[in-house]
Parts: sequence; structure tokens; C-alpha cells
Amino acid sequence: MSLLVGAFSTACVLAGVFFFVAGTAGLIRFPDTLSRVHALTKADNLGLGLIVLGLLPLAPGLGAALKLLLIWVLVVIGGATAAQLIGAAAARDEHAMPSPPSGGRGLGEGGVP
Amino acid sequence: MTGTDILALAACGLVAIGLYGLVAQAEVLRKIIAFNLLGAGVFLLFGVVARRGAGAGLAADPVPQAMVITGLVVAFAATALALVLTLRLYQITGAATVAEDPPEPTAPDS
Amino acid sequence: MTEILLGAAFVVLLSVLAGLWRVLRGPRRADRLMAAQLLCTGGIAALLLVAGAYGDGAILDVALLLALLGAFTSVAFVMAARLVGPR
Amino acid sequence: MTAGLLLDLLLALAVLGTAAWTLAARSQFAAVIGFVVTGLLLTLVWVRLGAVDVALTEAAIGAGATGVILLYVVARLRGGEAEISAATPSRAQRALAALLALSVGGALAYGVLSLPDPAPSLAEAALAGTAPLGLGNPVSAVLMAHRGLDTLLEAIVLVFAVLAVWSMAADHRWGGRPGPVFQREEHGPLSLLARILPPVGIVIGIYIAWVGADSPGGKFQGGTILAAMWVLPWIAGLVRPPSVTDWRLRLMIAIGPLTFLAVGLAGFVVAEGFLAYPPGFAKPLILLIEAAMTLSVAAALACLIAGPPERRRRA
Repeated sequence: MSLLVGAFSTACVLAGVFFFVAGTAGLIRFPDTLSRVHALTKADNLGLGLIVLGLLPLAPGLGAALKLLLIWVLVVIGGATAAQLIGAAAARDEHAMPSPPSGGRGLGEGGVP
Repeated sequence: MTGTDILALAACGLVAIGLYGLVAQAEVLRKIIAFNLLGAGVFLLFGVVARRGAGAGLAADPVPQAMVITGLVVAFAATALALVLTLRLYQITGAATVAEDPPEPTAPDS
Repeated sequence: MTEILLGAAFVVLLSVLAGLWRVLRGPRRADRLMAAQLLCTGGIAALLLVAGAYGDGAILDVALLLALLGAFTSVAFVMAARLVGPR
Repeated sequence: MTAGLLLDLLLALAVLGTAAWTLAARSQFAAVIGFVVTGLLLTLVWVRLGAVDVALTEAAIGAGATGVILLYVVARLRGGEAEISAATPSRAQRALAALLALSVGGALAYGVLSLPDPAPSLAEAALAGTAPLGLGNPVSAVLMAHRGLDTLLEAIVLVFAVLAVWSMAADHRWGGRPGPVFQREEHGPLSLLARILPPVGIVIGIYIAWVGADSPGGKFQGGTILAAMWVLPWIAGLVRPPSVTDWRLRLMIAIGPLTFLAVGLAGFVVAEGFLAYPPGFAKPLILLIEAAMTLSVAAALACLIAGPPERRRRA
């Protein structure tokens, strides 16, 4: 592996890691559910994309490289669908019960009424 | 202390947590979850033993690993059966626990 | 390179676990549904980094399976949550 | 290997933390989420233990499929608060349970840490016994030859589990289609996913089952993916699951164990005994069993996820 490729990989992977950390920071600091969904999907998909980009030059063959790309595409598709559904569920919950309590009771508790 | 030792301790902790949940929780569904955690700990112990028994050019002993795969599938089948029994118990008696002295049976709402 | 990749996997996992703590606390069910999603993406990233560190292509298959079933499981969870009803 | 050691430590703490959280969760819904998260972390632990085959199985069955069936039961249970608190053990009983759990865990820890080093290993014996089969993956070789009887019985267990789950249906519901009815949303994101994911997923499922001969993978992992890709359109409301009296479904569930059993019995005639493969034909026979078993695992798991037959709920 040439020095240049190594530097490129390292830079991409580190940038990807940075986005994961940034996504977590958003997740912890954002006040409401919908913006947390937003922070989660944006940062994680971008972070994973950068990590995949960084690992591509290290892939042993074309098959492995295609597999890496397929993994990223699947995560983006699955993540987008799930985020959409979770967001819709959150919005519906909000509609059903306008003032969410901050404690343990209410919307958060699913199983036992 | 190697990484495998650390994971071995985690496996023992998982068995302890699962056992406690199995004994100390009332709801059948939570008992099933705890039992699965206990099982995961036991499987992990198999994995640690397999890792220790690395030999013949392999990263780990394949025999315990194959047994864990068998065990995971059987555990899933057993869990599915247990869950259906739980659901049926609830549909018939309205009970979510297997306490000795069940309260007045209430009709399930659906 | 191995150490860098394993270290990166460590940081990703640490960050995901920190997020997990936030998400599992709730208070809404939607927050908790995000937990599986979050750990799935983070776990895939960690697996890819470990696979790169050891040059083991088989670990990529685990990541592939996780990506596929992660999408399925998240969706199945949201639909089950709908069956529970808005609470 | 400092980074690797740190990773192991983090994983161990995370697994224990999420497992404890699973028990402490206030709602059953949250407990199931905690369980699935623990399962996902365990997948990473299995990779760290050099057991990629097991990691695939844990991710597919241990976390994914188990989590889904747990959640669909939670969605229908409404436990009474009073009944549960009446049945919960007292503080003293729980302390005793904690003591029991701690002593069992401590004894196990002592036992596992004082194992001889290097540990006794069956790796060489297993490799020697399975080398003539021509399978590159030692775990698959052990599953199909060294411990073939276990695998056959496990395949039969799955069929019995499906029978047991189906027989839980009330009599008047027999013959219906399993599982709850989901609303179909023609233009929603779920319909889109349920249309584009299965073609890709089916290819990946067959791929994982196929590479099982030479690298981690196999019938159970691949079969679970196929089952998930079958269940996804049910959840999206695009198709209904087949009725439990459908002979094609029954054939699919039984074909794998039947093929396995037939090859096993043929061993009496053409080889040394039950489940012995005739020399030279081992690999084609194993591939035949694997193919039939993948189909059966997929059908059986899909039926276990769907549950007992139910009539369409009258609105």
C-alpha cells in the first residue's frame, strides 16, 4: 500500500468517525424526538459513507469493494425508511397526546397501561 | 488478562443477570427474555472455550461453535413456542404471570 | 493501519453507546425505536473497520446481513409499535 | 493489541450494561428493545471471538428474529398492574435471588479462568474427520459430518416447533392465515421498501447459504434472511401469508428434514451407516441437503414469526 493511499484511507475513516461523534452529540443535545431522528440519520449515514470510502482502497478485491458499497446502500435505504416511519409514529403520538410528560409515564411506556 | 478473559467474565455476568431476571421477575414475558439472556451467556462461554481451543491452524475450535449454532436455532424455536403459550394463557385467563393464586380472570379486551 | 482501524472502531462504538444511553432513556417509544437503528449503523461501521483491520472478508458478510436485517427489524418494530397503539 | 483489548473491554461492559437495563426497563416494550440491542452487541463479541459463523447466526436469529417475535407478543399482551405487583417476589426473595445469581456467576468465572492453558481442543480431530468432504469451512463440516446427527435433530425440532405453534390456535381458527392483518399503504415508504428490498435480500440470502461450504455462512443464516424477506411484504400488507392448510407451505417446511433423513438412511446401504456419506459423493449430497434445508429453514422461521393461524379480525 502506498503512503498516499494510506493517508487517504486514514483521513476518510477519521472524518467518518468524526461524523458519528457529531451525530451522537446531536442526539444527546437535541430537545425533541423529531430533531433527534434527523441527527441520527444524517450523521450516521454520512459517517458510514466516509468509512466505506476510506476502506475501499484497502479492499482485497472487486467483490469486497462492491460488497462495501452494497452495505452502504442498504443502510441508507433501510435507515431512510425506518426514520420516516419512526418520525410518522412520533408525530402521530404527539397528535394523540399533545403535551408529552418528561418523566417515565405516558407515551414512553409501551407495554403496561 | 487477555481479551478472551474479559469476554469470559462478561459471559459469566450475563449468566448471572439472566438467572436473576428469571427468578426475580413476575411477568412470563420478562422471564422468557431473561432466559434468553441466560442462554446467550452460556453460548458465550462455549465461544470462549472454543477460542481457547484454537489449534490445527484455525482461529478457534469448530466443534463448540457448531454446537452454539445448533443451540441458537433450537433456542429460537423454544422461545417461539414459549411466547405462543404465553399469549394463549393470556387469551384464556387474562393472566400475564403464573402466580399461584391468580386474581379474578378478566376478559381480554380483544 | 490495524491499530488505527481498531481504534476508530473503538471510538465509533463508544459514541454509539453514548447515544444509546440517551435513546434508551426515552421518554417516547420513538426514541427507543431509534436505539436499534443507531446501534445497527454503528455496529456495521465497527464491523467494517474490524474487517479492514484484519483483512477478513467474512466479517463483511456479517455487516451485510446486519444491514439487510437491520432494515427489516427496524420496520417490523415500528409496525409492532403501531399495533400497540399510540401510548 | 491495545486497541483490540480496549474494544473487548468496551464490548464486555456494554453487553452487561444493556442486559441489566433490559431487566430494569419499566415497560415490556423497552425490555424487548434492550434485548435486541444486547443481541446486536453480542454479534460484535462473537466476531471478536473469531466465530464469524456464530456472529451471523446471532445477528439473524438471536437478535433479529427473536426480537421480532417478542415484540409482536408484547403488542398483544396487556398485563394488569395489580396482578404483576402481587406476583413480584418480595425484597428479601429478590436479595436471595441476587445472591444465587452472584454465586453462580462467580463460580462460573472461577471455573472459566482456571481452565488449563492451552485448553483441550477437538479442532484437529474434527479437521481430520471432515477433511475428505471437501468443505472449506470447518464449522459447516462439523455441522454436516462430525455432529451431523445434532443438525438433523435440530432440523426436525424446527418442524415440531411450527406444529406446536400452529396447534395453539383455537379450533374455529384452524385453516386460517397466520398473523395479524396489516394496513396496506400504497404509496408509503414501507410499501416501497417491501418492493425493493426482497429481490436484493433473496440474492444475499442464497449467497450466504451458498458460501457456507467454504467460508462463514450456511443454511440457517441464509434461511433466516429468506424468511425475513418473506415476512417483510406481509408486514407491509402487500401479500397475506399462506393458509396453514396449504400443502405447498407444508411441503416446504418438511422437505429439508426429509431430504436429510433420506440421505442419512441411504447411508446404511451405500456407506458405513446412518448419516455416513459414500466416498466421492459427500460434497454433492451435502449441497443437496443444504439447499433443501435452506428452503425449510426459511419457511419454518417465517411461520414461527407469523404465529398461529388467525381469522381476519372483524372491524
